[in-house]
Amino acid sequence: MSIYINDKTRVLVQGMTGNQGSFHTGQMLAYGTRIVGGVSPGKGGQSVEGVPVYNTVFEAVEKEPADASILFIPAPFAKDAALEALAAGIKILVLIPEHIPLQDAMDIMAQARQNNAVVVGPNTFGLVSSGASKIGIMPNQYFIPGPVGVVSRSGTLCYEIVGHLTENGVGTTTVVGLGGDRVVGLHFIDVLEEFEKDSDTRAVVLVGEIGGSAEEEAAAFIKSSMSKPVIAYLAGKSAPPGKRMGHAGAIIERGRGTFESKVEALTEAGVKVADLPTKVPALVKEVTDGK
Amino acid sequence: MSIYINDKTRVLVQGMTGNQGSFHTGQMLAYGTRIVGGVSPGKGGQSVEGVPVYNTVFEAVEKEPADASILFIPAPFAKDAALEALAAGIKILVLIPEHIPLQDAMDIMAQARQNNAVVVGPNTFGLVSSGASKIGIMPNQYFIPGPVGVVSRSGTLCYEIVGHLTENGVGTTTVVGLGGDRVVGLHFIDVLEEFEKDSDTRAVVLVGEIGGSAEEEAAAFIKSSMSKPVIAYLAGKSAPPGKRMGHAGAIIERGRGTFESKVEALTEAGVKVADLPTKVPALVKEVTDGK
Amino acid sequence: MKLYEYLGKDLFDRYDIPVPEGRVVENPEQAAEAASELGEVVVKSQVLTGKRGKAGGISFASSPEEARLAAEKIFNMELGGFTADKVLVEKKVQIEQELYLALTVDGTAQRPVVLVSLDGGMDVEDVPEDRMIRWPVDVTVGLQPFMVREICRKLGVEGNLQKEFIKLLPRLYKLFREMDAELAEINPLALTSQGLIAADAKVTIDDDALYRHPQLPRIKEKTALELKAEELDLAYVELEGDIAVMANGAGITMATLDMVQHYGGAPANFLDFGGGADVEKPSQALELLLGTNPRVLLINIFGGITRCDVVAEAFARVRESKGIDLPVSFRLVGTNESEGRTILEKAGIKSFTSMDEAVSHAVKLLDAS
Amino acid sequence: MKLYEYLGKDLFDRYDIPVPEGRVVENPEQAAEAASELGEVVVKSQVLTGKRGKAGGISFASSPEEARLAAEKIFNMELGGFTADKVLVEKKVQIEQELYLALTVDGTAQRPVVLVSLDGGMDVEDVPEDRMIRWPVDVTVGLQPFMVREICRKLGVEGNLQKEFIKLLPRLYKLFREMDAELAEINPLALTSQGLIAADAKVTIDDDALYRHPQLPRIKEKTALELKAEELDLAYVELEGDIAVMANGAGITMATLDMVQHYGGAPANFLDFGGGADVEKPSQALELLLGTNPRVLLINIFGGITRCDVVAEAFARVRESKGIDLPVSFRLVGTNESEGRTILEKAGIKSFTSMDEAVSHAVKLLDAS
Repeated sequence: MSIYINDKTRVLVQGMTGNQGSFHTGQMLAYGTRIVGGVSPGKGGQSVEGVPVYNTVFEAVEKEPADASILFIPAPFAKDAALEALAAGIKILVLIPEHIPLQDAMDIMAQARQNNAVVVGPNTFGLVSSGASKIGIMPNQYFIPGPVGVVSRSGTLCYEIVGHLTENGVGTTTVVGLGGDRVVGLHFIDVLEEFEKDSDTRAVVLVGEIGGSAEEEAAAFIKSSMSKPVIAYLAGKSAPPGKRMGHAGAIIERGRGTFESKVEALTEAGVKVADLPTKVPALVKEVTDGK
Repeated sequence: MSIYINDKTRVLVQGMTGNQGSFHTGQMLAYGTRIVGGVSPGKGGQSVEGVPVYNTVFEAVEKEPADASILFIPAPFAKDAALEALAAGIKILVLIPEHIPLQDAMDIMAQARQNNAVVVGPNTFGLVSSGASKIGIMPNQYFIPGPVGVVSRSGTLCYEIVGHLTENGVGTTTVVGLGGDRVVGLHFIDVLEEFEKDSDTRAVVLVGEIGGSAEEEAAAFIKSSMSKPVIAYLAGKSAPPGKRMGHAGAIIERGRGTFESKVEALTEAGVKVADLPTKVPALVKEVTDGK
Repeated sequence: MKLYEYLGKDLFDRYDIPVPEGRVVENPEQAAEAASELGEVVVKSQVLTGKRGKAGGISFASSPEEARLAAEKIFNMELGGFTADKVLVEKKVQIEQELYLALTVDGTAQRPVVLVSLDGGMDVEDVPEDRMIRWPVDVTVGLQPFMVREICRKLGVEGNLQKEFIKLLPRLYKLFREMDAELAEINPLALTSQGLIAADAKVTIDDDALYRHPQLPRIKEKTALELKAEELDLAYVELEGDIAVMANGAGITMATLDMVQHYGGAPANFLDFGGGADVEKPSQALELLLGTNPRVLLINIFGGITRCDVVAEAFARVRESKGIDLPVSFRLVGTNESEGRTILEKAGIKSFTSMDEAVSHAVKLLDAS
Repeated sequence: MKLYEYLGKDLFDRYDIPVPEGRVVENPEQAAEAASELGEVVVKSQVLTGKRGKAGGISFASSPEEARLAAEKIFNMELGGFTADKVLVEKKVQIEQELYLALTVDGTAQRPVVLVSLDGGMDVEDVPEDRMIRWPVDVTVGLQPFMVREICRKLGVEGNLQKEFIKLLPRLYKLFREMDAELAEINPLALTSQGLIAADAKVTIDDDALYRHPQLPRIKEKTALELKAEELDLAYVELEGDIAVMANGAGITMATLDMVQHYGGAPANFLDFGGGADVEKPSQALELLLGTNPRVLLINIFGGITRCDVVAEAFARVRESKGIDLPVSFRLVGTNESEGRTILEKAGIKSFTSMDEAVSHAVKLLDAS
């Protein structure tokens, strides 16, 4: 089982003819994703990995209805492509690009709210319904079906942890990358709420990091509204205060959003916080074994 | 019975302390309208006809929840007041002012669509649920309960016709003024759809005029989707082509929207078209008597 | 308010919409001078009437002397009842294809709508529906490049022309929104080797939003009476008959004219004085009507926001100050009806409660006069 | 990109937000000259560090000579590691009250948020929540006057000050949106007898949107290495330890540093080279790291969008061209892992599959070196 997407989800790839777009179209198809079309303005009529390419999203959905779209579009043009997808009725939008201007991201989110669409990202690896459908750029081999839902702010760190789970024979229901930007579509609590409702998810792994208040908000939600066990790992324990560490969100400001405040909030909500990525599988097994 | 509003509808008056606002607050109260508050920035703490005045719509609805708001606000400030009402959760907005800029009207309608709110007007006399609630500026004495729904593009002409009905002992369920501007919230077909659903409405009177294509669209709707009898009166038979007659909509353009095309479309849809306002009651009685 | 072509093109230029190089001139000599700078030119009458080209208001000239003669002819020409004060002399553009582009208001959709056709030029009204693309724009989204690409797909346009449209359309949309236009039309939109150029400009500014644009000149192409009416915020149109009509509300005024005709009369005008609780408005409306020397006066008041007593008061006042001696048929019902009737009775004026009676009485008065 | 106060105030001025009259000067003599024109002045160091006032970077002067001396002192002063190239000399404003106003991004609401307080000035961080009004703005609606009235109601503000806010806030919002600001802060916003004046300006422009603002100067207050890294689009921060760390992704880089510390080591830097399929990026990142002369190099790659073979290729290439002789601990898994491992093996480099092993090996290498 899964949240947001499943093996029936019909997916478009915007920017399919580019380097990244064509490579990951191949990877997603290999994973089993049901890709129904690609969009690259001016490249209509071509095909990538046997999938037809259209000039506009409207043209694509006229030919093949689609539920979701993943964008491999350079940041300056991403807003236009995202608005196009929303206007054409796409309800799940996965924004891979980084460096999308903040004001553009806010414009995209405003339209997504109006259209009741879910936006994953920007600056995300996407999401995967393990064994069923991958709409993203994560390496295929680590995402095997199992009882654990994973939600993460960072990409590679999430692969690391899912890799450890896989090595230990623990598969995943759905893995969602929220994206590393200051304005993103989904937050921890949105995804936790879905996992709580998903009958196949028996435990959740939350991968957070310093900066912002998303982990503290997640802790409050877990305390008030979650019955399923949550395991967390947080990056940034060793980060010096005030240094900017890549993600715009990962800035320690005014003493809020520190490693300590997050660990405290989560622990207080009953979440077990692993002190190394390698220790996550054991904690997961503790709460899922015998259940 | 009624559509859109009833005797439980809680009404705010924006611009209550002005000349028009205070006069019509009195008139509406006399009719029985449940006015729960007024809004006039800078006049908070005053009262009009015993109704408390607040500085902002948010303040008003904090004190007294409201469903509808009627605006007596000068055109240049009407957009701001309308957006305020929508932001504060008002679901029925009656825009009395004329001369609201077109671009402002389009901005208001865009927000109303997002908020699933009904906008009556601008440049309307409002609407009245006969005997229960009047949110508008029409003279009280002509609007008595009865079996006929009335929808009109023009104001005084509508009073004229409702007046004739009343003289002939025929009352109304709801009377709706669409408003005379080029961009208005409700169109004939929206209101016809509601009348069709309203169990107390046994016949509908449509008061149209030359210009635009609203009557032709209404005719198509009546033909396809209405079971109840519709009587129409149309103004502008004697209008010379191309002369602008007050309402921005009432221009005969390119041969479309003529008196003849509208009469033809309505007649073809089974609507009886009265050739004088005075002849409406007899036609209404024909279709309602004995039913 | 319709803008003259040269003013529309000034706006286009301000919004980076390409227009031909040109000069606005006020006499034939200046036209010759402009042509000596610009080379081959087109000389265009600056009047607001349509079909200006078919009526001879546009000439080509390949020398300053030709331009002088063309301008002279145009300055002396009457077009749709108006003569031009100004003439636009523009560098002639080598047009490969005439396209059509407009932004206007779609009342049903409650949105701005883009209209684009590859078949621009004189007879654009006759372009079949499937070759005239309409795209309503959600104002909360704005006109985005993807919409233009989609319009281009429907038109079968690709490559450079698509790029030109992607640049041009958002600029026209911005003008339309920011300048409170009701219509911003380019016909023909000229496809040239240098890209798209607006060969004409029809821009209408929303009268209700003019206050936001103090920098725009106020253009008035109306009769003196209509100008006066506009100044007083009255909706007034001159007609051919003898019965002056005054009512409150456009719909009922139209219905009153219809009824005058029904009873065999002919209205002298359409005058909707709107409404309101102010005595000035109906007084001014009455004074304006009296200035037209009608044979009969028909007043039809159904009070709502308008109060009967206020209109009666206005009538009594004007009657006393100006002396009304023509026959009057007065209908008065609605808000404060009895107060109004009392005022009229004091002034010795009989009034009707029925519109039918008042109108048929007016026609009888005319026949008797 | 943070803007110097004077550049922020230039923007304010362009958006009709009142600022004190002032001059930007580059030496004490110019400061004296400015003061002779302006009268009583305040002399402000143009550095990007916070707490400039408390650190002595702001002085008042009531004569040109005093201004000269104040500027001299400020030009020689180090503030947060930087010295000022420019000083702003401004006419002194008679402040009745210090208010606070800012626009920034509310990530949770995904909207711009207005922050307003009547308790502006130095210690605004300590203002209690109920005296700091937050109003998230729906971008499809924009900042409308009614929102300002509502903010004013919550602040208990009426009359003239409310009118001033209704003028000012939409202008700051417009600047925030159009200029791609992440932050547009006025603290203090000075209430004077002439109305509201922006006594300070803290404007940060979104780096990702700088390409839309070619007219803005590019401001760089970073170390040479950080500048180089920025140029290469690498996220690089200098730290105090000896183990150079390079990884792909901010989260995993942070986690790598955490693990280095966990095993008793100390990282020399944070370097996230991002990802991508290009061999240039990791090559440049490696070259940059080698330039810092670390004692041990730790590379942690979990391939996703980044391909293992590309990073291995980059490493082999740089190793050959630059000659890497320091101890290396390399971890490599993910996309094209086996191709990558083959390249490393050919180059005689052993690699790990486990992050734990690679990190603890790096710490051991340090201890051994």
